[in-house]
Amino acid sequence: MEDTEKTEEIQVIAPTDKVTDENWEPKIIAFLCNWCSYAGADLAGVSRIQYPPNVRVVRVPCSGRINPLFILKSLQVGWDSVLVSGCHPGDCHYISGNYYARRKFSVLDDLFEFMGIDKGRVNFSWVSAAEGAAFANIIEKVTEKTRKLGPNRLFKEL
Amino acid sequence: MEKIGAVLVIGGGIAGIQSALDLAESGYKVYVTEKTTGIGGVMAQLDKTFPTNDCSMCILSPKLVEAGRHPNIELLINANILKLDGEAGNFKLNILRKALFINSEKCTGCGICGQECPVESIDIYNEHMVINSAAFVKYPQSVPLVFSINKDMCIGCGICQAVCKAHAVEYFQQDEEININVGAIILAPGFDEFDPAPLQVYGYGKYPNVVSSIEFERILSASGPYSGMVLRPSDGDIPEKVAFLQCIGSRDVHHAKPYCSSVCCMYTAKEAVIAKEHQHQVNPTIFSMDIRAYGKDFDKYIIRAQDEYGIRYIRSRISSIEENPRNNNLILNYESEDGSLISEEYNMVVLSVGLNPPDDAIKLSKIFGFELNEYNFCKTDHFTPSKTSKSGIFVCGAFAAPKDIPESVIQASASAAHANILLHSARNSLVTKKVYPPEINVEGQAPRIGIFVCHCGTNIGGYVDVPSVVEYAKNLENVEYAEDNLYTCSADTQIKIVETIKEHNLNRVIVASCTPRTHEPLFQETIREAGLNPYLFEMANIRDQCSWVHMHVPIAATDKSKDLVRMAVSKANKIEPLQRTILDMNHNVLVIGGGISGLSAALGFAEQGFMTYLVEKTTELGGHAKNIHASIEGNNVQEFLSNIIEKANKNENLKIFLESEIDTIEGFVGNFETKLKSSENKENDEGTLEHGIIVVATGGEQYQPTEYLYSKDPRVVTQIDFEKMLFESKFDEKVNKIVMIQCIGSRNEKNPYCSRVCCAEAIKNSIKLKDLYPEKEVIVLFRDIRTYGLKEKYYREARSKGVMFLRFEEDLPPELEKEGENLVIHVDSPNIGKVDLELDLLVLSVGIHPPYESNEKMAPMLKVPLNDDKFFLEAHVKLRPVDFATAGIFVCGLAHSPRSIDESIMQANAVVSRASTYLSKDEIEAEGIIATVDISKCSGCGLCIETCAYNAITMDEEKMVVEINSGLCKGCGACVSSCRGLAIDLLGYTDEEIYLVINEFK
Amino acid sequence: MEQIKKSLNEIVKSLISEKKVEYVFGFEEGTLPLKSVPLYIEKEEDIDRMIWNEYCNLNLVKFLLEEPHGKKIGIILKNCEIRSLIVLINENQINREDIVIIGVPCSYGIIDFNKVSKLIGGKEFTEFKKNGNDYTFKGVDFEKTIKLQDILSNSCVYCKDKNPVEYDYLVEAPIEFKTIQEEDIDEYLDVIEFEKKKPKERWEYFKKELEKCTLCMACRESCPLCYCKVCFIDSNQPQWFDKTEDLSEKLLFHMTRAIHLAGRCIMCEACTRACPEGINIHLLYKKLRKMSKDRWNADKIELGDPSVLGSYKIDDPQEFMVKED
Amino acid sequence: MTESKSESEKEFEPKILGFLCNWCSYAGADLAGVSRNQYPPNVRVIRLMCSGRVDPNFVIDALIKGADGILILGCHLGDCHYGEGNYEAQANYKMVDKLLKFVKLDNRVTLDWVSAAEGTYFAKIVTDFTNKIRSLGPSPLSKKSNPSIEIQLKMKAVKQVVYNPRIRKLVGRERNITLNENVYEEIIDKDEFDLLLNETLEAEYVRNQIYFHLEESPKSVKEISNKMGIDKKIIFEQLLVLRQRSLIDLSEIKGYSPVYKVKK
Repeated sequence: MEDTEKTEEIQVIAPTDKVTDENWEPKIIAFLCNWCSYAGADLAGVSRIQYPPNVRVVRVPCSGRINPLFILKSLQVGWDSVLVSGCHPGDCHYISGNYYARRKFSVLDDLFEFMGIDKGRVNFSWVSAAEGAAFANIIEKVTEKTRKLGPNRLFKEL
Repeated sequence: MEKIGAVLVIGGGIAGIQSALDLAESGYKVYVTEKTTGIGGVMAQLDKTFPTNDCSMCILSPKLVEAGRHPNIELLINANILKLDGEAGNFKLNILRKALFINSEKCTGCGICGQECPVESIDIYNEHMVINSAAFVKYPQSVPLVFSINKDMCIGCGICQAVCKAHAVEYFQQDEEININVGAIILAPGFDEFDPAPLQVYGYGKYPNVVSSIEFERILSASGPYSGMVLRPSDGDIPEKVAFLQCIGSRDVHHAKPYCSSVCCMYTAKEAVIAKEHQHQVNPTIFSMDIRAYGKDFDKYIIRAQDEYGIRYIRSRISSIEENPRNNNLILNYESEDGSLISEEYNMVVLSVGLNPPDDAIKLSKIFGFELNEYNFCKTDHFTPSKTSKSGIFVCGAFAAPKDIPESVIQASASAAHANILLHSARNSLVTKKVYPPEINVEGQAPRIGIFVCHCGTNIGGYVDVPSVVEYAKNLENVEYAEDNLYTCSADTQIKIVETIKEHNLNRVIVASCTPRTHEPLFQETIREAGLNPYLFEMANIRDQCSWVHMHVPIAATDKSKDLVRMAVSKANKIEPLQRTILDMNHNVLVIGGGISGLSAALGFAEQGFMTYLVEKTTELGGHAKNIHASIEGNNVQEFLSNIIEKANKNENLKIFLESEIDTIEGFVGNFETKLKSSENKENDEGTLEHGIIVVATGGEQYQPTEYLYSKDPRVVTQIDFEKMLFESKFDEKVNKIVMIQCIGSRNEKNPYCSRVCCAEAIKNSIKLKDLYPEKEVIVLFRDIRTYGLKEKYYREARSKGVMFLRFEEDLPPELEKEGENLVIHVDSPNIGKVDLELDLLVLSVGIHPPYESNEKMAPMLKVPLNDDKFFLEAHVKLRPVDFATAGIFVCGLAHSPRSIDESIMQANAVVSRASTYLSKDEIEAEGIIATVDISKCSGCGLCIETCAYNAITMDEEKMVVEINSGLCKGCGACVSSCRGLAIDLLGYTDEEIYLVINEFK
Repeated sequence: MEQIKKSLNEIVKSLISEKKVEYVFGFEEGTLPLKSVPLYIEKEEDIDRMIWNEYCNLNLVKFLLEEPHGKKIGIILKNCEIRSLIVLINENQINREDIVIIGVPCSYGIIDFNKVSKLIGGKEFTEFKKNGNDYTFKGVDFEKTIKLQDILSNSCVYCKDKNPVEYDYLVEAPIEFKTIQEEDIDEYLDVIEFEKKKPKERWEYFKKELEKCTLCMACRESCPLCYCKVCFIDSNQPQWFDKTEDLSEKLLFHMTRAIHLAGRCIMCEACTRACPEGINIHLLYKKLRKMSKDRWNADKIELGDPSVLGSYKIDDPQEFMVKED
Repeated sequence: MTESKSESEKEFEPKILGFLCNWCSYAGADLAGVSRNQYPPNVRVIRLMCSGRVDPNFVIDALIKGADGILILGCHLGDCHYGEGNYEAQANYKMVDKLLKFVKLDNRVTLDWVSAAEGTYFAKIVTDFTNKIRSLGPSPLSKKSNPSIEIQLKMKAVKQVVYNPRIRKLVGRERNITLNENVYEEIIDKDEFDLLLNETLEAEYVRNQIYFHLEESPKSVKEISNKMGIDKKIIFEQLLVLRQRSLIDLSEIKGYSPVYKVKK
């Protein structure tokens, strides 16, 4: 079933330089910690779990490495949304990096909420090295959410 | 006789891996043989681990990868031992490597063979619950990631050979015999799960909804057959009522499994909790006899399971299960504690199966010539718990007795310590340090980037337009060269990469292929051979993140690949060579505490020739063990103690400081300086001790009871007092009725933990009494009898000798009353209701608690944490049980948590091995990826110090700026992102590099 | 006020005469009406120039940051300023032992000149008169009387802790001080009210307000907690900010600054008062303090406290995380 | 032949498709013609170079389009013009036959051998087969029968099975591994192979059915089981395989039953 579909299905992706509303595809930047979430993405790969092709991954050692400025800057330069993912609480390879990360993320989250900025563009999650399907599922969710929000003009057409 | 600086480890489970890593890091060549085709053992099958609910694979896989790529470790998979010759220090082995039919040198682990294989077979890793192919890999994260053919299933169609672009399939591969020469052998063959099928009463194998606990573990796993949903096999529905039956194949004399399997109580609680977490509809009930939550923080877990997750515990042993054929539900009939008969219907039943010796235990013992014990576990001595009966052969993990992961890891290191002690003269003799060409100085050079894009057979090339990615890459900034390869990781491509770097003068290299988590070290190695610093390398993961997951949208997958390559180029333009800092390593050791743990550890170091300072605050060595006469197994503790003290006193490398305490400790791993403080009546002439390692063996204290008229009535004593009476013939023969009360000062609000040893103490003393005076009456009042592991035997012995056991509930403790001169105890037992017991002697089983004051003082001095109960808290509960997060500091014995003498010795030995990974080196090489601080920007606010889990950052009080100790930094970057002034950066993942990658939005 | 002045004089005098400190930081009358400037009191005769009133509205703690460590300095502070001092001590910027805190209980609070300016139509006043709570401002072509309550800094309106929490000397205050402003007003009322608005309104509000920002850095300069050697906005390698007129630059700056102040802001509102464009930027920081309280129960400011972003609890709330279905 | 409007009231006239190889069977038919051998007019012949050319999906497609019977004729074993093409035809037919048993259409397809010299035999085969089909009545898939949704879905599932490359490879190698030798230079027992093939076909067929049922609308194990009349345990096991292959996904949980949907 799967192999025949491969050749039958043709998908056209919008040229990346000119974005119009009709052919727009969300582009999402994902910061993944090396030890859990990146490994979870690898497992999704090895298990051939299909998910939307809209995410570009940036590998960092730990979710604790992620400065909120990375997230804000990503939105400013035009990424349609940002996904940040680390180890589940307790699983951090560096003992506590994800706990500090969680505090920073909640600040950012509340700030967005308070300023009335759509929070859908900033997504935080925990994905373990054993959660390939969960990773794919979260990518699907975030992509769908971003698609509904439309192109990121948050900091563009102010 | 010449000693061989190599060690063979049998078994690639967590214990075997830990031994191998310890020894490989301590300068020995290590061979690991593994029966199956991948290392990881049972831990790789687990979903979560108790009591922290850590994700098993998350914490295990870095160790697997490390073992897989360690230059001193050679993995021999699918291998069996045929023959052993020689003796301790110089063994010769004959090993059979069974054919895999796929050349593991050539196999890239791409998995196309498995996909194309027409045979649907079963998946052993997933406990037969889903299908797999005849050409298979054990599990997706397996190390080594090589496929093999299950010859029994294979029909020999030849398709896999046709589709394998790496030409790795070799149908005529033969079994191969190899010979190796090692100095020591470590047995870590693990355990087999008890097979409940022959016990027909539980209907396992007959009723679909009766599963074993290991199957349930796979059900819970996100990568398991049900994707982590709790479903029942008969119809895929969520089972509301799930019954867990404990002690299946444990504590069961009828089925020749009389011992306790040690881990089932906890893993069952964990499985119940996780099931509830995964599916809120599930309501677990656990049927158990005793709840044996004896380990560190275990009881808290059980309490949480009951209070927070609403897990129901019923004290009963189920005798049989029937199926309701209408709905495949299961009917459980049982007798409740008060004797009434109850019948309940459950949607699913999980059998908590026990741990059996491995099926090849007898074979192993014959080949190697070591003895097994009565249950076919490996026989060990109480005081040398990791040595087999044969010299030079050591044992660890569940093969010595059923045990959990941290205890296995402890014993793994302990057995490695024995190998260290045996072979230290041959250390570094068989490990070869690879010589690389001198590094090319690329400073000031403009980046010249070379890109290698991998087809991975058809794994990438079949979905991503690789040539177009190459063309695209050629036009990116500073890209000098780009090409595509069928397999970029193959041996011939490595040669090609080296040549290309030279030919085109490349100074940055990017490989666009698979995941850097497994392949980055390989390519870094390659570019080092071309004279480039290994950090001048980047990877774009276009397989795991593009071709494999966007198979149906090839154009999008190609676009994404281009983006990932562009982002990698962007980062590569800024990457700089990184140097690993070299720190001096002082080879002296400071051991704090002169009890059995401290003594054992100190001797382990001294016997390897390391100068060891042993600091004891009292006037004599021996610690708590001075009060213990015998172990429950009947071993003479005093004799052992005096032997070990004599050995310590005689050893030239061991310097003992009695009546001394630590005044100050400064420095870090390899470079500590300590000042001692002696008690008033002793002169201090020691000055400053310089050492590279610290061992905390500060012990525990006995709880001083205030309850039950203790110290008010002479007829109320502690177990230690009672033991003294019995063993020193001071027992008053007029005493006829003895009552013991367990859990005094343990498992209560103040000390919520179990003190672990008191049940065995009570039973040991009861048996001793019965042996001396069979007519005396002993009643033990208990909450749970926790004679875990092989100690269960003595619980049975006590009962057979007439010792009575009566259970009480925590909220209805026995009450002692003085009626005139007589002592009467009122008990309200769930078994028999209220009874009054007259007694002549009341023995209190008092618990162990940490020395609160001294621990509170010591912890900040060492910059190491305490847990809620004020015991020292190790770096990782499961996999780093004797390490602290701060490098170079270790913990063992009661300082860690309550434990018995053999367990303390094991931990002390483990510390020796862990510390030897440092001590074996003249200098320690720190990580290249570390944080650095720009002091011109640092305002000294100290936020980074707070966020550092490794105490790598300190404040320069003079300049009021921080300093980062590159030897302690692990490179997580938590400090970097918290610095408001952007004064810290993380080499290898700098702000600028990430900024540029972010800016690659197009 | 007189009683305070008297008590203050005595304390300062004893500190100077007994050489307990090298000097005391206080205020003197500025050259413009209703303006105070900092005063270094080194000699007893300087004490006569010292003033203490509702327009002593600079945070003197900011000046302490310039002083070298190891120098004993006295400083006259209200509680809001003491809070900032505590944070700075916790963050190693100031040694507690170097500082002699003269704590002054606060009455109504201090005047926000942005409010004054608004009420007099942005005109400049050259004279003013005070009669009880009535303040009369006179300029070239106008005269206007305003009630004190209407020109008090918002921080003072919502202030709940008017009595110093940390001090070496406590100025004696009249008994009625304790009864002033004890109305039951939620200290986060403005945040709560703002939160009730629709997201779009909130966004429009910030857009409109921040449009006015010129990145003049007055908020940063006035903030007692801004002491970085190089501010992130000025960083190069990478140059996170172009500092263009683009609104997104301003948004990013203010959001990042807010994150830097999360759980640290001591609610003195100096930023808002300092803003030449009258942007109530303090609202953001106040929101994050409220959040620290709600989320982590971390809104107390005490000596030796861990910082909010440098600590954690294992069970910190995480309802905002995306979960798989 | 002229058709009259009232034909449906008369005896049912089946529509039969004949795949004939060029070298033997077609020549046999020619001989029947030359010899004026009479046989019923129901067969429409498609000439192919070899019976090995008859792809299983030709047969399935023809049935889906409403053919009442299919006749595949090739050279006698050993006589193939191309060597072993008719053995291929045999292997393919075996698979098709096994599959059609699932939908009870197996008796509408026949494979036989006719040589160029067997004109009479050709006529007999056609006559017998036409009579047999006539007695069976119209195919449940023909327009006359107004095919039910169930049978259409089942056929769709069958069609997917024959498209499955794993199964095609398996069938393709059957002769080699059961008659000559496999890659290990061993011979696999024919029964053992048949068992494997049967299991594989059935599993794939069940999975495809489940998939198409879910394509219609999301369903639970119980709902699929009711629709297909197959035990819940089997349905659940095959659902897991589909999920593992990332073809279906969880849709929601209704009470205690997970509901699945196909993945887009």
